[in-house]
Amino acid sequence: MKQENKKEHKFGMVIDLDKCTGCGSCMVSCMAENNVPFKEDESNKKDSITWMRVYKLTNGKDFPETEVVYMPRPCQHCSGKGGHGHSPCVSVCPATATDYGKDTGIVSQIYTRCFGCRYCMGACPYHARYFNWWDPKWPEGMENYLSPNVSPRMRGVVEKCSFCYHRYQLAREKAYLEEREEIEEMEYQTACTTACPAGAIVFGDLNNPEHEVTKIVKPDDHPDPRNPDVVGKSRNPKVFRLLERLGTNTKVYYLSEREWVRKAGDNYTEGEWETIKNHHGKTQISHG
Amino acid sequence: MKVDRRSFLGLGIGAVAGIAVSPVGIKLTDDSSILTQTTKLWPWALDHPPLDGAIVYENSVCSLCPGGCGISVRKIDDRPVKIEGLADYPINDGGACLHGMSGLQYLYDPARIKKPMIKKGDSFEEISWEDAISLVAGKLSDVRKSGSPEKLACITDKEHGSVSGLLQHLLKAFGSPNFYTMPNLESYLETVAQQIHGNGKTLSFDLENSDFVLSFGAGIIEGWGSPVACFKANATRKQRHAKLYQVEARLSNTAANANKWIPAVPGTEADLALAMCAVILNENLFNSAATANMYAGFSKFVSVVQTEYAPAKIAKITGIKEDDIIQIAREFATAKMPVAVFGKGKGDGAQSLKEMAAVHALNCLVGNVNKKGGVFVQDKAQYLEFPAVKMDGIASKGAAKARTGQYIGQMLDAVNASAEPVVEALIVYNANPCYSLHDTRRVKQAMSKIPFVVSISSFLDETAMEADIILPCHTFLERFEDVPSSGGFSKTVVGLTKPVVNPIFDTKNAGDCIIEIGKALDQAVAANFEWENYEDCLQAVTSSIWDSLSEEGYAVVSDTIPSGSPGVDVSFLAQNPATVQAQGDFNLTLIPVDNIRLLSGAIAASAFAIKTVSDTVLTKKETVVEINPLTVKGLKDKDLATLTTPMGSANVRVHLNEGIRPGVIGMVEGLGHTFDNKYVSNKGVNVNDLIGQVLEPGTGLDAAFGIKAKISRA
Amino acid sequence: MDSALIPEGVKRTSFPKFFLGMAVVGAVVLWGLIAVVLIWWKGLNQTNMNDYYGFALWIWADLAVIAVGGGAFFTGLLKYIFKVDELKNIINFAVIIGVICYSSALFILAIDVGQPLRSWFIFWHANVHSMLTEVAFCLSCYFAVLVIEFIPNVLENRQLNKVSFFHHLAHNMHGVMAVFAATGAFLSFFHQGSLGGVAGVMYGRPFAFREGLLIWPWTFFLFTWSAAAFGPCFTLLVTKITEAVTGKKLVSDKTVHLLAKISGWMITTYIIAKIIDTIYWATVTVPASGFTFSHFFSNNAFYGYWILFAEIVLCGVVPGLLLIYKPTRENSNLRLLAIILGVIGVCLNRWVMVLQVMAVPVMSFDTWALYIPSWQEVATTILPVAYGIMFIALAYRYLPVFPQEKELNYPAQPVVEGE
Amino acid sequence: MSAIENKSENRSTENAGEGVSEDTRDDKGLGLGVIFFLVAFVVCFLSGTFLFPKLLYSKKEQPFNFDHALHTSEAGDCEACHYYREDGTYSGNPKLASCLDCHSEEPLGETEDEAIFVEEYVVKGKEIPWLVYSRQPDCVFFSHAAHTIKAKMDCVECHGHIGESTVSRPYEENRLTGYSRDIWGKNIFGIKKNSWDRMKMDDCAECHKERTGHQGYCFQCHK
Repeated sequence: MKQENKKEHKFGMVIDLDKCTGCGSCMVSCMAENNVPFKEDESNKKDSITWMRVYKLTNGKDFPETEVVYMPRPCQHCSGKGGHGHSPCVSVCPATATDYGKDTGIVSQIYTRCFGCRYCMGACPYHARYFNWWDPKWPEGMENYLSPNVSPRMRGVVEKCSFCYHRYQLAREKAYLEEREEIEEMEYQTACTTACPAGAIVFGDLNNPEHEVTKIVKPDDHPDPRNPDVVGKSRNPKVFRLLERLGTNTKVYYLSEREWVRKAGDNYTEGEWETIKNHHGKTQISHG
Repeated sequence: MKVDRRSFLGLGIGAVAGIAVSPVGIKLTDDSSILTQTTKLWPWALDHPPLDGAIVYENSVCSLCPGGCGISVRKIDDRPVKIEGLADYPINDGGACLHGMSGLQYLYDPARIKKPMIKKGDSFEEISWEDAISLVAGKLSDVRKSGSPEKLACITDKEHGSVSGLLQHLLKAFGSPNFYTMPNLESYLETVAQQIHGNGKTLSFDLENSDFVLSFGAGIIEGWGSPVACFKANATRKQRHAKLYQVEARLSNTAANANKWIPAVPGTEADLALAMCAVILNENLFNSAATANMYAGFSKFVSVVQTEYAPAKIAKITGIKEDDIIQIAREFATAKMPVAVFGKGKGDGAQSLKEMAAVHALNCLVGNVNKKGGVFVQDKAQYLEFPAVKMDGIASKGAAKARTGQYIGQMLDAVNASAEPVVEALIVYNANPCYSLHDTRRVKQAMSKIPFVVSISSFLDETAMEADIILPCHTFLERFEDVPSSGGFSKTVVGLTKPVVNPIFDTKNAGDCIIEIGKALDQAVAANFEWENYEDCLQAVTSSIWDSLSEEGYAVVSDTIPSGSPGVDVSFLAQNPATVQAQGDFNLTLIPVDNIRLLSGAIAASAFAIKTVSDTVLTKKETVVEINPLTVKGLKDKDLATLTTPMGSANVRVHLNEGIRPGVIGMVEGLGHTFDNKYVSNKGVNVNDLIGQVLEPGTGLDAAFGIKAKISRA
Repeated sequence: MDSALIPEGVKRTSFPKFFLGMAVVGAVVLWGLIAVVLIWWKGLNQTNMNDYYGFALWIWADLAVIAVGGGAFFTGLLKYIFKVDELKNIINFAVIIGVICYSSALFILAIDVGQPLRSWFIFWHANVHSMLTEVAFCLSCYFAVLVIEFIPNVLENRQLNKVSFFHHLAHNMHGVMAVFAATGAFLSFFHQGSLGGVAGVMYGRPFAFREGLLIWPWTFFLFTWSAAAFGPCFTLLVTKITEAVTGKKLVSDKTVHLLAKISGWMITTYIIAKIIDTIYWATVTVPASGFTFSHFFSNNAFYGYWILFAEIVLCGVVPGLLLIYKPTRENSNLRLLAIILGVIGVCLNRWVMVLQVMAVPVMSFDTWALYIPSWQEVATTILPVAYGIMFIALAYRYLPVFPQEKELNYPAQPVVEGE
Repeated sequence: MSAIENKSENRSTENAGEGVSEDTRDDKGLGLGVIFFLVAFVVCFLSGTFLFPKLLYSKKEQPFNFDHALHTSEAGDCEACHYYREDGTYSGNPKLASCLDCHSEEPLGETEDEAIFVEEYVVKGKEIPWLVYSRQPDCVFFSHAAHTIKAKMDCVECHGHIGESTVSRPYEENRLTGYSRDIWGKNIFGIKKNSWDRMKMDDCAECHKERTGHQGYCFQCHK
């Protein structure tokens, strides 16, 4: 019977920043899918709950050399230093309200367990965690559109992107019924992925070589010789991760042809980028 | 027995110990733990968790914008919970925009009108549907009886579709030529096609196949045309190695995503396009087979372009280097499948015919007309078959009269200019002219001068508030409607919007409102409304495609490249029409900015959409304007400033941004609503309050691309 | 009026004057309590905290009071374990300050959480890997120990002590106090340390993150050490203030000099360790994640190198040296300067390790997040100060806190009952 | 503190004589104290064990009696009514429409319950507001398919022999939490003899640990 957790998945995504248009579909799809509340004034982005947030990055150059790129940022689902599941946020939660699912690689958040100490938010450098500063309230009647698959949150707890875990659950229900061992790649896709009109987001199991995301990212499971905390570095020279050098080992990868965009993904001391930029995973794969 | 202190102590300790070894402690602790997690006690949670049930999906078509995307509505039993793009739908194939996905918020929008309402003094009172319809019919009958049926006018969003068709049917039967639409991309395409290729034609662009898109401000990923289709076309560009060059004064999302940003001075796009024509002609880069088709005005066009639009001269006007103009023109002309696209922003704002024709002239010169990856010239989609209108004498007389104005702007001007009411009654459906047209004060003034305004609307928006009677209609999730694709999409697809939920309030389908009004009018008019209801009508008028519509949910009317090379008449451009200038004499130019996350047409953005709007666009209750740091000395980022145009002034925040041409101020469209929805309204200013109408000489189009302005620290 | 409660052989101010003073401080407490009610009723939206600034003013206050309350455990450790008998003259007061600081700290934690009614989940569903769990456990246990340490002093109230049970209880508790002191020291070592660990383990925040020993980052040890070093400074400072307010000499110079000397050496050794830590962090840890040292102190309106200088040199090295050098230590003005600087120094350190951590941008496209606390936050942060004043005033008036008070103030006079 | 210590020591030596006489009084008091202790202990323990659950839970009757045994003999096994939908989700209690597959406005039997069912629900087209004994808290996701199809568990393992019951026992609702008593279990100490006696998270974890080697991750059961 010991089979349920035999197969380990590592769900992750790669977002093509050259395709992303900054349209915001992913943000709204996420909010509608996950019962995210809204309030009268959402213009202060530091207290506005958007599990998926689209950042606007500029290359800092003067007119007309200015360039802009949009960067969607869901929870990065860090697997922590060395990929052992000690995400920055998971290990600090005093009440076990968040954990790292080793079967999926997804970082959970249990709203009914959370008591709102916000330590996880402090520990997350991506600002992917949000606090319910206010009572979530819907205009009269609008609570009728809330989905039963995601618990609505209450005031005073932290929430964040779950990689639409409920969709994984629903896909598995179907697979169980049909007595299939595995779910298909397309059976479990996050709400942001399916919504993206540009097809910029590719989601799947990074442990499954057949999945598109793995084909694009080509993760190197060996520790990075330059920094043993880093695992899963992409072998694709156009792919990077946010703050990879901290050893958070995120499972959200980004793809861009533009060098300045790739450089913006992390911090580099002066001149360091030039020596580091061509370093991609252990085995260099030639790339057309 | 002597009860002393020790006995009490024993009693106490015994009681505590007894309770301690009983299950009370552990049970109560556990229950308290659960209690604090439930929604039972606290005001900070929902009363009831969302009910679970069977998941069902229903397909429909979104009609929030002209895009016409297929949607899949996920329901839990009877309750819709999520809208997503419909896979394999010919327009959007699975993708969806943020507005469509927030569609459920419109169902329960706080500004929804729940019952028919009549204006009493300054406020509205609810009335019954029977009273409302008979009241409207009574007023309209009076207009008709007065012998001037042409004094009934009608404003809606578009010319196509059966509801618009019903309105036109009603006007014709009634006897009025005064049918108006809000400015929209489809009608601009038809205007240009008519000017250059002749009557009954329209244009579309094969963006998904073109290898070189030269866009003159068309916000291809800002909501231009059929937004999701454009997103998809743009997304495949990377694989197809296709290029996108964007001419635009600011670094819009489209410009940012493009291979090249050409930041021309706003309002000089026509000059730039004609200069490129000059380069193509000078360097013999044109397609001679194509130019052979140019039957009218070609030689004059050539000489005008070569003398008046020499790249060196135009470089000074547009701010684009001569070399760049030449280089881009060469790249365009030598590309395999080039296409030049017009229609600034979402394409539904003010446009100049000169500019649109000049851009299209580029297409005609390189000859990529009716070819893959180019521009398609085809007949207007005619899938509706309304029965011929039976007109009585009054109707024939009225319908033969001249329209009150050529376009909606002139009609409103005529109303304002005349002491006598030139329009006695007005029906507005799916349009918000009091918000969306330039110089909204003028529009509201005209509304108040029209004695009887009927609004058929789901929301109490700016225009509905000006109405005398409001007939509340279903939202797109509660109604049937045919939705023709439009806005330059290369295929012609008609989708069927279907109700996915029972009406939440006491509303009707807009089509039923019109049919019921028609039936309630005098017999001569009523005879034209023999359908039982709108569904019956819809089925009848779409009979040619109904089977496909009802079975597939959509019908593809045409998806092939039109054959033949249409004739080209460039005589309009050959006259070298004047370029429209911005109104006023301040030093800076204010331009409206279209943002995909906002809506500026008949429907306002939802709470979710507003939530996604950047803080560099909206901060608290203030619109944030973009200006280049070089534009005004002494202004700092986030400063509060006063922006003044000839139309008035407004307080705004400043966002210093290198992504905009110096001398230009960018202000977003879609803010500054004033109706009753705190999540959406009373945020920022409506840019249309600050920009006035400027009519293009000769064409009568409102072509105000912006307005002169000044800005200073508040 | 309340003369029967006042310890034997000492004078206290008149009751109306005392009452007036208490009323003034009580008003401040009331203001704080109003803010607390608002926060509990309406939620944390009453603060100016946000998703970037999830830790704010009162968390700093929390860490600061725990740090300065460290005088209690360290003095206890010296007195009961290392048998520095001289410190018996100040241990009562150190314990009282400890009780105030730790009760305030627990109270602040109770208003800080979003779901106060679930705050006990930290025990019920504890995650033993979290530094905060360690903090909560040790903090609560140590607070219990402090209360136990304080009880004998309460029982020595003139009226309570007349009850023979209380009298004996107080006596017997004194006998076992060493056990509690040892427990307290052990618990303190852990919770002071884990408070440092709270910041140090956040490897997503390069400004806070420190390498360390086994599971404990260096900040773990630095926090414990600094609390032991600066805690006595705070004890001395409060003693000095109490002496100034009462106009009496309450602790002999000998005791003060001894504690100052110990504090001085602790500060000096701590600051050396802190300097080494800072240099290692700046030259090894920080560049490894791609940051430069200057990143943390530039491009914003508030945080500059000044804060580093103030914390380490002005409020670290200076007081350390002033207190280890006998002439400056025994000069009452310079000693006062040193202990004031010391208290500021440790508070600054806690500020930096909590608030600056939240302010520093980590992603290359992020910006500094500065915030200004709301009045509710200010009121709830001042509340413990006012509460502490009331607590000390009551304890001083009704309990024999300072064993030396009689001999230092009324050496030859016959005992006079207070009014 | 030494001054006070000294003082205390002095006093205790002074009172030494008194202490002895107190001790002799203690013996009698202690005896009575023990009796009081025992009485209080027993009373409190018993009320904590027997009275407390009565206070904690309120009893509610089902809308009408449901005879599971009869239905299983007529309609087949559990899945005849508690079936899986096509997407693998579990349908829970049948909707009225399912009942109408067999029932109609013509009563199928002569019981009073059948009469209530027909008159109150079938005729009025109203769903039956069953009180679900095993309803889990709102934050819980439970996959029936994972258990009965994948892991091939029997319904009885968690639900006991409810399928053989002929009467619907009263539903006991926890006054504090609003949840069913079946979650904690009938035994107020939380002791279980059978696998279906309790349905708390710990019980899930215990079984998971035993059968899969891991107690499971939060998201497996929480939403």
